[in-house]
Amino acid sequence: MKYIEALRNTLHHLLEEDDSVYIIGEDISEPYGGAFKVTKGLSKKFPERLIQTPMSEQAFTGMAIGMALAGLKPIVEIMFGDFIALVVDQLINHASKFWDIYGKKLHLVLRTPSGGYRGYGATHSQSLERIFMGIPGIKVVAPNILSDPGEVLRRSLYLGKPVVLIENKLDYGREILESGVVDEVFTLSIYDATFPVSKLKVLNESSEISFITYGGMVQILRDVQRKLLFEEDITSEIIALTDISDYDVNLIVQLVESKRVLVVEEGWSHFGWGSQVALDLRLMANLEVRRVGARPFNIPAAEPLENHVLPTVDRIFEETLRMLSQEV
Amino acid sequence: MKYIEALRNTLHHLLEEDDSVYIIGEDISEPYGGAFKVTKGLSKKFPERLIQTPMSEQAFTGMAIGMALAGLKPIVEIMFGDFIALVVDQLINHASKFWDIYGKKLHLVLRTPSGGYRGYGATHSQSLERIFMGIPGIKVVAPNILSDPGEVLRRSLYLGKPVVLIENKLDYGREILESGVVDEVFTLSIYDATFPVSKLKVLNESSEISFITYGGMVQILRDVQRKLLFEEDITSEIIALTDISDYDVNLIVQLVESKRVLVVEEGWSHFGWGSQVALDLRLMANLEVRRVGARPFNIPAAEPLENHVLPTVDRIFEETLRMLSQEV
Amino acid sequence: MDVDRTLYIRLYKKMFLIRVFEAKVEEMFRLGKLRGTTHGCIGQEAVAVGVLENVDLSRDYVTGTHRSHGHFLALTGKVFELISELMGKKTGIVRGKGGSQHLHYGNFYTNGITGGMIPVAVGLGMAKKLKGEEGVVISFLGDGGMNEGYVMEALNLAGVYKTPNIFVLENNCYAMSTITENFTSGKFDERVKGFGLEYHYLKALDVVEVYGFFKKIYERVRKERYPVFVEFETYRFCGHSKSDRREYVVKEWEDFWHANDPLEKCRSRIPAKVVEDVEKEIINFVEEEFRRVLAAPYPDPGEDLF
Amino acid sequence: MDVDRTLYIRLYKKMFLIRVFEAKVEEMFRLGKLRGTTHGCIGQEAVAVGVLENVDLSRDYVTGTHRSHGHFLALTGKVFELISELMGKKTGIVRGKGGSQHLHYGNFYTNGITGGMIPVAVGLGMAKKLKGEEGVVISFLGDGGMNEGYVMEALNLAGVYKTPNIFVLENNCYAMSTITENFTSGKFDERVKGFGLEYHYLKALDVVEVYGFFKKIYERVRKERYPVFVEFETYRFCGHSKSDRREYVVKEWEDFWHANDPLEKCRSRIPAKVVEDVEKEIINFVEEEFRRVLAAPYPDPGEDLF
Ligand SMILES: Cc1ncc(C[n+]2csc(CCOP(=O)(O)OP(=O)(O)O)c2C)c(N)n1
Ligand SMILES: Cc1ncc(C[n+]2csc(CCOP(=O)(O)OP(=O)(O)O)c2C)c(N)n1
Ligand SMILES: [Mg+2]
Ligand SMILES: [Mg+2]
Repeated sequence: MKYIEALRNTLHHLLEEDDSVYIIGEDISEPYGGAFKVTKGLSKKFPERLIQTPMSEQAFTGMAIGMALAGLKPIVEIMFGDFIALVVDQLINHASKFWDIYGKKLHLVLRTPSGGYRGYGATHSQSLERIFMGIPGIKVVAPNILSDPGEVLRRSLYLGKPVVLIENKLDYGREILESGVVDEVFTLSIYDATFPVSKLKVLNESSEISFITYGGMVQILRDVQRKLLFEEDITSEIIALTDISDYDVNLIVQLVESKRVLVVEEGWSHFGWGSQVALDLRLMANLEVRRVGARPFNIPAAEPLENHVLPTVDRIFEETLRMLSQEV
Repeated sequence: MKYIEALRNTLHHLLEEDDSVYIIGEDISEPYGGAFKVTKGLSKKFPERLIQTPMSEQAFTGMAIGMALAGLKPIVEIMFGDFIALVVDQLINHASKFWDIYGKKLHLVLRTPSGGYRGYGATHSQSLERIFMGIPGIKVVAPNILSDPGEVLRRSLYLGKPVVLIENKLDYGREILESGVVDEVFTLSIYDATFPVSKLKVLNESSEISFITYGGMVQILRDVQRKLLFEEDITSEIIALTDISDYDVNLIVQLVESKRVLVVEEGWSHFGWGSQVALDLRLMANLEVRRVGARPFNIPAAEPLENHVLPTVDRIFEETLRMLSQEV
Repeated sequence: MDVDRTLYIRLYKKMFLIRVFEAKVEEMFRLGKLRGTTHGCIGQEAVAVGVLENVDLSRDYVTGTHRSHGHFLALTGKVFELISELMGKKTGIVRGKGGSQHLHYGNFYTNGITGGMIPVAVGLGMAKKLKGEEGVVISFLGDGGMNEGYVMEALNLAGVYKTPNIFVLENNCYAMSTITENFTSGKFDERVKGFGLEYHYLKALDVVEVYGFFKKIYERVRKERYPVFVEFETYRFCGHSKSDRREYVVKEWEDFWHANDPLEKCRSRIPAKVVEDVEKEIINFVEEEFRRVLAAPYPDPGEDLF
Repeated sequence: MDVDRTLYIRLYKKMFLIRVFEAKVEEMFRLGKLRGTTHGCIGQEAVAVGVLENVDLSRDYVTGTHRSHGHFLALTGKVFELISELMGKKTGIVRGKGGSQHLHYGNFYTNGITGGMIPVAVGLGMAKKLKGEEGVVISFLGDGGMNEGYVMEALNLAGVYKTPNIFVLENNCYAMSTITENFTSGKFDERVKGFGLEYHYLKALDVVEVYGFFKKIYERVRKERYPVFVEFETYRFCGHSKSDRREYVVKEWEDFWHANDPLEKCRSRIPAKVVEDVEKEIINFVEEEFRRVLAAPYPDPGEDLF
């Protein structure tokens, strides 16, 4: 099944099973079904459960918070991940406060497609989810193709705390992998924590390097993984988190087989997601850690520039070889 | 001289010296002179250079960006640091883009008082500057009482790139220390990088532990420093950065005398400023690093709770003793 | 006693309670017995009391602002719980975690971002509408808050979705030290109509008039379920917050409102003896509650953080 | 040839250039020769051309939107530089870094956040005012963008500070697939007046009428220096973006605008022979420029990132 279908099916089921679920956002109803078509078809079956909005990200996010306070379960779609910049106040200064200062359970998910590699340019390609990481009362999650994105969405909605759910534009069209043997030489295991953690490694081999990542980077790392194996005979493992702001460090440490870890994210490295992850791994397990992320420039539209700024297969591949060439 | 006076004097000089400097914000003019009185008196002398605004943080920040695009040098005051949540889009999706995608030099500073310990509660006590750290095209700076805050402001305005300047509410009333011998037993040195780095250590002694910090935490660390020295005979050094988002790791590593470093910040630790700093120090110099920051709760108003969530002298003191009791 | 007089007495008690409470808070700050900050509503009591006398918190929602002691007291009369909250005591309505600006009690919510609750309030109204529940949402906001973009977006949403929201603008002329009309282009009534909302206006001089005026609006919205906007002209006699010396005030407005203090107006409708008894009782009550709070326990990080 | 005819020809050339350009961009997308996304303005050319014919980029500022190819071409005619930008070539106006939505050329700026440039434009106007410089700021925005809070805040600021800003609303009925009037409570004219701004309206059927109408406004603002808001009713014949199949359109509006295509109207005022020559020339020119761009170099990370 495709990633987008998994999300859409889950939205469908949630609407069907639970009367208090609503979907809110711009252009989500028929005939458009959302800029990336995630909600396509849903308004036909549930016309009064999809609340299409004017372009007012701040207020409709606030509206969703109010609905959640009143016991409903709104799922907000922010059309592009870049536009979460507009809802920072409503999430950080409102929703997150109600959650602990007022002790209110909020069933609220804000979904948004993040990331680049499509030539959309500086305001439509960013990975701004970092803004919400580590903010008490907000969880940031990100599905990927190594487990069911729908399940991540479902658990987010029933968590009882505001969740920012980061989807990836390029993942929408990708197939989700099933656990077990993949492509004959790899094996996928899914560890069922509150939010799943997946590991894709070479069948019956221990891994020389571990990649820790989330979201759309998984696909790029799969290419790196093959290239390493087929061109250099190097075994690697991809450990993909879905709870990216409150992951269980112990679980990750247990899953890491190698002494070398490369933390890979699409966002800017400096003060990025990987800063915390790398520090955790370094302090908890004294692993050899390196990082790859976007270079410190706004994301250009032109292909050669975009591919220079964002992490690529080649850059990760080379960084891996460099790590492996060094003593531990 | 007091911290607030240094800022106010510099604003005064900047207005006097440079016709293109403007100050923009809520209640900044006479008779109020700003919620924290930083601009007190200025509108009397420069009535047309202070642009008081309605409560419209997004639009007046955008207005300042436009003024900067047109070659002026606006200094925006956001009344409380918590409200920078409202200007994330204008800074990240506008100002920062003009800076590198359009290659425009922008002389633009956004000043805001950050931090807690005053019982103001969850929406008036946060340290949200983390939002802008590591965003290309934006610099985050924070003065402290170990060097001239006015100089930090001045350099920010002439940098040519949007700067978020984090002031500290409690620092306003504090005296700035002069370099040289302090209180007979300490010595303060100021390293004049693009933005100054200060080091306050025990006179003629090497340091057993180094604190790396910024902003208002300096004062708390001074108390810790004395307590360590006078109660436990332990020498320590406070290294206070003012460029907190693009600091020079090499300089810091050079300045650190001990093998143990405690990175101290007022904001939440998880995915905080210290995550990157600690990682840098760990990877660059393999120093023993620990961190203290706010605990993961929204900041409560009640004193015992606020003091539990925010870092205190006692908590840092104890963390220091714990570190020193461990082998390196 | 006629109905009218009973009403005046009932409302006077509430207004007087709020005023005594706020004055006591100011005193406590002066004495250094309160941390944090606070925004008093001395002068504006007629709005809080007149409006909220209509409300039924068991089915309605109320959202407040940074200046909501009066709203809370008008709704609940719970002096002990409020002062506990301001003093950071465990007996506060949110265990001292919120302080003056972050109150929550049942269906009543406030927050410290000016106007930030207006989008949230539209969501509460939306929930009422979607669930087909009775009840409406009453939301206070200030003249300064009217210029915040998210407030304007929210007014549009309420109009688009026809939610049962009543927006109550307490136009007290100032936003901190800013004379709002000097920083507002156009007029609020035209703006509100530009959002397709029904607009009402009243100068809040007489609490019983406020009560009656609002009652009609309230009943209509309860029944017909569409958003309405009500602007009250009012005035704050105290500083914006504890440290404000009120150097920016406009003399003409000061004079007018001091000559027309809604508390005095209400008082004048009640027999002197009754006033005397009522006031004494309330003053004693507030003093007593403050004393009780002093003895109340502080919250404990182990138990009360979450 | 009379003045009028010269004008029609001049404006027709620009409109036709824009239409041919946008059609070519659509074709390139279909052929897979363009990355990214794009927002065409086919149908709306009369606004861009009529408005910007008045502008002098050496002293005025212009801010655009996500849909600004037409604005740029009307201002500069630089086809090679624009298509270079869309194709991510080094010869693009910002070296391919911006792409379709992030254009900058001299005093012309666009960005991808709908309405996000309106606050910035007020700042440009403020700078004009503070420096005592000549020139005004012309800013385009869409009907959808009108419901963004920061846009409304900015309209208020322009009114408060009396900046020389002209806001040009291109009301093309839709925001992506959303029929804006169904998601807007109240009317734009009332809203704008609620911000104390002078409001003007024109249905943009005839480019020369747009030109003349705007010329008067423009001259007044140049001289009297206060903010003005102009709403043009217009229509987009193409999809919102490359992937839009336009399933949401309202037939009545489609029919009206196709029967009243401003390009046709303008064309009808020009002798057939002239039209024929002009069109041929432009088509060839655009084809040629696209070909030149194909051969142009890509930017280099080492040199062109900053
Ligand atoms: C978003 C935001 N900006 C600024 C402030 C600081 N502040 C608190 S109250 C206030 C003035 C509010 O004026 P108004 O809305 O008229 O309410 P009033 O204080 O008169 O009741 C200001 C500027 C804030 N709390 N939130
Ligand atoms: C803040 C923001 N929200 C949403 C979008 C996505 N988006 C781009 S254009 C558009 C519709 C814009 O409609 P309108 O303002 O009427 O301009 P038009 O496209 O009709 O020219 C949307 C929703 C965006 N770019 N920015
Ligand atoms: Mg007010
Ligand atoms: Mg439109």
